[in-house]
Amino acid sequence: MPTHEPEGRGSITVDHLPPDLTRTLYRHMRTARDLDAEAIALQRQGVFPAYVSVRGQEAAQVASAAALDPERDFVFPTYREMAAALAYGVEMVGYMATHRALWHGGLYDVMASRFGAINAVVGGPVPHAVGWAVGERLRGDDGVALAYFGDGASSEGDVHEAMNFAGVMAAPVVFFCQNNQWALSVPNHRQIAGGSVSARAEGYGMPGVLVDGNDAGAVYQATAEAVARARRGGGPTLIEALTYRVEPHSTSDDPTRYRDEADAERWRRRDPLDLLRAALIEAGHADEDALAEVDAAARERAEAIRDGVATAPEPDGSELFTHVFRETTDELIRQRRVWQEEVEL
Amino acid sequence: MPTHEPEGRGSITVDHLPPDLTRTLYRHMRTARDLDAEAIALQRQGVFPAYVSVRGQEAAQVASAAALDPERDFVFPTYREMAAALAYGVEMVGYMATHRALWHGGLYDVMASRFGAINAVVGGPVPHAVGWAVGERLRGDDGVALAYFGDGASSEGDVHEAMNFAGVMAAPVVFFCQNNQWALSVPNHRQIAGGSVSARAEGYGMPGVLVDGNDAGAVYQATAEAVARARRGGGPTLIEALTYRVEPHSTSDDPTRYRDEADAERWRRRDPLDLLRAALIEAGHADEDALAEVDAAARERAEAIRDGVATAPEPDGSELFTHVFRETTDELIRQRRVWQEEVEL
Amino acid sequence: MTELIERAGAPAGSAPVELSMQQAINRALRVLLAEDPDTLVFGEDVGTLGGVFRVTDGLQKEFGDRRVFDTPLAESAIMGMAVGLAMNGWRPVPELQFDGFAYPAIDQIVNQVARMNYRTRGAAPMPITLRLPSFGGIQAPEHHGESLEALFAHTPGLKVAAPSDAGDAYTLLLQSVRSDDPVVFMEPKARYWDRRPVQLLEPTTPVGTSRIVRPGRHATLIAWGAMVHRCLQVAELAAEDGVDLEVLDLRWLKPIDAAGLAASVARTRRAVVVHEAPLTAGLGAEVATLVTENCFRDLAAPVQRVTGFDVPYPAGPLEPQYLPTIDRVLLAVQRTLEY
Amino acid sequence: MTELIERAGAPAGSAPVELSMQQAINRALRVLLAEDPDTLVFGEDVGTLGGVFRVTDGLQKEFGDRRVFDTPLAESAIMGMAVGLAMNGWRPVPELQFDGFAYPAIDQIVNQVARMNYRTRGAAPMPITLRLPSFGGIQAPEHHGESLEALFAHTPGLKVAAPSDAGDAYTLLLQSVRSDDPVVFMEPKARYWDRRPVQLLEPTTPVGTSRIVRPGRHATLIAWGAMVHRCLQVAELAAEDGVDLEVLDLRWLKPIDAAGLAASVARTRRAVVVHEAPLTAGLGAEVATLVTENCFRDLAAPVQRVTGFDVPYPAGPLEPQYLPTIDRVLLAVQRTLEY
Ligand SMILES: Cc1ncc(C[n+]2csc(CCOP(=O)(O)OP(=O)(O)O)c2C)c(N)n1
Ligand SMILES: Cc1ncc(C[n+]2csc(CCOP(=O)(O)OP(=O)(O)O)c2C)c(N)n1
Ligand SMILES: [Mg+2]
Ligand SMILES: [Mg+2]
Repeated sequence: MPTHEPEGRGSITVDHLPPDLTRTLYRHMRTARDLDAEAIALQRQGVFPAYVSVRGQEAAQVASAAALDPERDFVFPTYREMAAALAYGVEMVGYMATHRALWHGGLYDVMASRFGAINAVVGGPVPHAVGWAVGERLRGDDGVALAYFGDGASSEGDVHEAMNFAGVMAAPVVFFCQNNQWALSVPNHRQIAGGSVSARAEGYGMPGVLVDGNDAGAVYQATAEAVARARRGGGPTLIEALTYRVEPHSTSDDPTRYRDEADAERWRRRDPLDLLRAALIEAGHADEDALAEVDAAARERAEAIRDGVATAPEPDGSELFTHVFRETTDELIRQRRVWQEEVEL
Repeated sequence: MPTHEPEGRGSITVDHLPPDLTRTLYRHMRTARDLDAEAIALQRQGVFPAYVSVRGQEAAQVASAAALDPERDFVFPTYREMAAALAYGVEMVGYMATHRALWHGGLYDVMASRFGAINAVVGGPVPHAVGWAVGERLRGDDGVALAYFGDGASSEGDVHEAMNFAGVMAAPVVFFCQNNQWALSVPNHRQIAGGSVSARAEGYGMPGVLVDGNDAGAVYQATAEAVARARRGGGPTLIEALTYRVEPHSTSDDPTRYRDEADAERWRRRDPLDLLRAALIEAGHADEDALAEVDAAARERAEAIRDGVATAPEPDGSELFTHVFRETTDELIRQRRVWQEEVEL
Repeated sequence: MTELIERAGAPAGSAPVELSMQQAINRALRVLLAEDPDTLVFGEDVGTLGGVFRVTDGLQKEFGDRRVFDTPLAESAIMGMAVGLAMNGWRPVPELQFDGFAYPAIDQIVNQVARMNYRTRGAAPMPITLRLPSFGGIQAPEHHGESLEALFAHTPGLKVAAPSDAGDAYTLLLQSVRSDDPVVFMEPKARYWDRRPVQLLEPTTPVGTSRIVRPGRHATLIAWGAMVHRCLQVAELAAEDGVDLEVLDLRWLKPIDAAGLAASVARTRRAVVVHEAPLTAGLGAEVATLVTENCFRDLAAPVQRVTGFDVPYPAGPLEPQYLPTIDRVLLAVQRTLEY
Repeated sequence: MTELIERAGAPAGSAPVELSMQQAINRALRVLLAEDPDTLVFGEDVGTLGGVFRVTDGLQKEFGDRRVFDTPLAESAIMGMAVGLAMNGWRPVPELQFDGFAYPAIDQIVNQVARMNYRTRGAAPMPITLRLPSFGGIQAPEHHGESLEALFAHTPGLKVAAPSDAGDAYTLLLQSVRSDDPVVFMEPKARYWDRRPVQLLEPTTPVGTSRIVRPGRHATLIAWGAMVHRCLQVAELAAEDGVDLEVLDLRWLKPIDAAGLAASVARTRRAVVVHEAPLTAGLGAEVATLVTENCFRDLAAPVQRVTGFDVPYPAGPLEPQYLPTIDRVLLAVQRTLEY
């Protein structure tokens, strides 16, 4: 049974990766971090009704998304994959719009982004990834689906069913569990029988990988291997990236009710961005000046996204009726009239 | 990955078990075999609308049920546990009534029998066993719940959720999978990723045991160990009893559409009853004469049950309304009057 | 939008063939698999076995196990997989083996299938047709005789069809699968083996069109699935007593043909809605309410409901007493005529 | 069986206390846990955290983690566990965190919880009360604003309660948990934080009793959950124009108080039913049909329905346009008065 102590507590290395890649990882992680802070601020200002932070999980998200090919792969996210979306190239004003409650699934184009709609059903989108992957193989194409889910989600029946389907059908899918050690208020030991999500993989006949989720280089490596295996017909992989939810579950949550903040503090000190920054310098992939420039650009981009989402127009009420069906119905047309009638009062 | 070839192809041994126990196992298995044949005949005569045979699975069922204590344990069956019911002491006319479609759950007293209602939802009753077991521990009692389910059922989300709950809560439950290698028309290799149900256990931090399901002595031993562990607070166990569905899925099924009957024939020759009979004689637990007497008594009992179920009265139509609630409603009373009105036409 | 049965489809070129409903659905699936290489048929036991009702018989042989395949036994994953396949450009036609086993998949159906087009503002349509052997009347085990139409009809984003005979099953299935919206296609098990000469017609009327299967003057019987046949039996009996009943086959349970209902009841001034599902919050309440909303001044009596009772679907001998009997429908007709 | 609000419970001995609905429910749970050692409270985050709405706040501390505990994140297993606990003599009060996450548990609820008493012919009763934070109005994420009452009310073997204010939530929860039948207890999230002086009363009226929360003469507004408050607002506005509206709080959505509905509408001759769920096959259809069946000759106009639209529950700014607004209800009142 793998331990849940963060491994390699001291430092990480990116020596095994090309410098342009590691700089890209850093840039995305930095931007995500800044955007996350902006989002929390927007929530405090009342612009967002609520927000779910990705702080501390940037390495797990950015490095896994970066191991995919946005031209041919497809990502199935939950509600906490802002950093992955950013790294994958999703249009971020549209992404953040969901947190302003402008539209539940987000306002980016899901099909053009090859990044599924934000999904609030814990475990629900995981079988979608399997279906997409099966469809890819049926057509003879070589795209890979990646499903993000949490440690809590691993308890849901849908996740089991999806893994079993993927195993039986040898579907090219990567099950990527971000184990941030908390499912809202419930810690791993009251959530995961056996203590490890990745240990489940063997029972489905697929490789299971436990990786330090705060080590961007390790996450990238593990994901790239899983993606390559899936692409060449080797079937699914289950990756568990061990990290920590250093922030509350959401801005509505009060973690002091259920956890010792010293624990969170310990993990805050093992910040994935700090680790990567040090590794970049250590590996000679970048120097302080270059990183300062990246930091400035990241800040600028985060602010631009923030401004974009804060000022995005609200959808018109008529959109209530527009997307229910491809081919609308008389009844909906009638109901739209009822709505209109009231608007015109 | 455990192989799915029947192990110990030649013979089995019961040397490790007391003679009165092994004779009891034989008696129940013999009775179940005869009753099964009677049931198939009743279906052919049109008395039963349909029937699901347990033939070939008598060792798996009888020996596992016999390892329980019907005074303090509780069994959660599916729709194919006739032999287990018989071994556990369920009132068998009431049990078989379900196959005459007299009442869906059976007509035996579920609570007095400590044997749950016949349940047609594949996977559905497995979490009930966990709930019962958790309740037992909460009260400080030492009963054990045993959930039967099939290889097909292992794919259902409920089974995963139940195992995870049991692991996290260290519930005294035995998950007993009868892997008869077919889920209706679907064979193991298109059902079970990784090839083995018991291999899933490790991922939940519980012992997983693969046992020859046609070896009554081995099944008894494995179940008794799991029950003892659960009883002393050691938590859940997953047992996979490898056997074979030698009959069609049900009397409505035509297996020639999907499997090679030579395969079934091979397993028919490895009949659990024949194996046990030989082992009893080999171990000196019984001789041919004694077994002939048991056979005759079994036949008699099977026929008595058959006659009982064939002549059992149909429930009165008013029972439609009797058991919906503990405290009925005005609306149901009114509907009962509507029903009565028509009866009296 | 209501139409007479003769006009239920066109062109009526082909000669009638003798088919059961189960065979007619099989024919429709063949047409659909042949005409669109993106159409996929999958579910529990639909491949090698050809389905427990043989509805998919021979399809795997004809179209291969890429297009027609068995899945493991997990309803939620079947529907979840359909979502992913749709997002990858396929046109999934999953089967869930029996009505009562749709419940484990309800989360995927309601929270995912029905909403994905909405959630993605039209970017990810769900051209999924869920084939669901439905309703009772075959003295089957528990959970094999359920009527889930009220739940599906109440779910925004789903369309729901329920054919009543072989010919219409063929036509409605073509229409459902070709639709880019998700459709729950409820096949009345009790009619699967009903053989009769049928014309295999292309759909010509819009989704949501009901049909009058028997014109009449004194009251309208409204039904779907197997209950249409029951209503036709009732109408024949009533005719012997000089009571001339119209029978309206709803066909589409969402969207409901409110105009067709209103047109019929405006003429007959009396209506009885008949369904197998329990009474309370059944689709009969919606039908009755629509009729009342649209024909309030015309109605000579409240719309009568003849339905299953508010009890779990019972076993064998109680089944005929649970389902709307001819007598119960006749009593309701009498009540509405004498009101 | 309808009663005036003042008589909603007894004895009225205790003085009113200022409480939010969320606190009143918490009080009821305390009473229930204290009075019956077999009562168990469990679900996602109900233990240490005290629930995302703090409804179970402090219960684990007071009653220990044997009686009040967190489960892993799996709704189906939560309800399945409740079944097994009930079979072992416990009285489970599980929570599912939000309405939309009841769907993964629907199979256990419909196929197991609702049927076990029937299946076992009364041997294994299911004294389970499922607490379900329900309905919309709080601008929450997707799946956090759903109204599942039509589904539950349609399911034989379930009873369904939906309180509209803090005091009644207290009384109804006592009644639900003490019942030996399974009850789905739908808590209107939008009213959780509404604080007012409430009397904590023991239940005195039978399960299935509605109440008139505002007597009136010109039409009856029928609602449950948060829509009762909305109807009271409407009634106040209408009163300014001299229109005197009665507001009936259904309270029990199964069994429905048909007699109470009939008594009110027989007097007012006009009815408007208001709910958050989508229109088609919503519980409003059942209410309208019951009223029409019982008051056909008295009704001056068809029962009006003001409901959510047949669209998936929308995000933030669209939510107030989806939910029945005061204006929409007023328009319906006008329609029924002018019919
Ligand atoms: C099916 C379902 N049940 C419950 C919830 C409510 N809920 C939202 S997030 C959450 C915890 C999820 O934990 P985890 O999967 O570890 O993801 P994390 O929030 O840590 O990223 C819960 C219970 C939900 N969204 N979906
Ligand atoms: C939830 C659910 N889905 C589908 C079915 C239909 N069905 C009945 S038995 C069966 C196969 C079950 O296979 P397995 O679990 O291996 O049990 P076995 O019949 O072999 O004993 C299926 C698909 C069902 N009863 N329940
Ligand atoms: Mg987590
Ligand atoms: Mg099997």
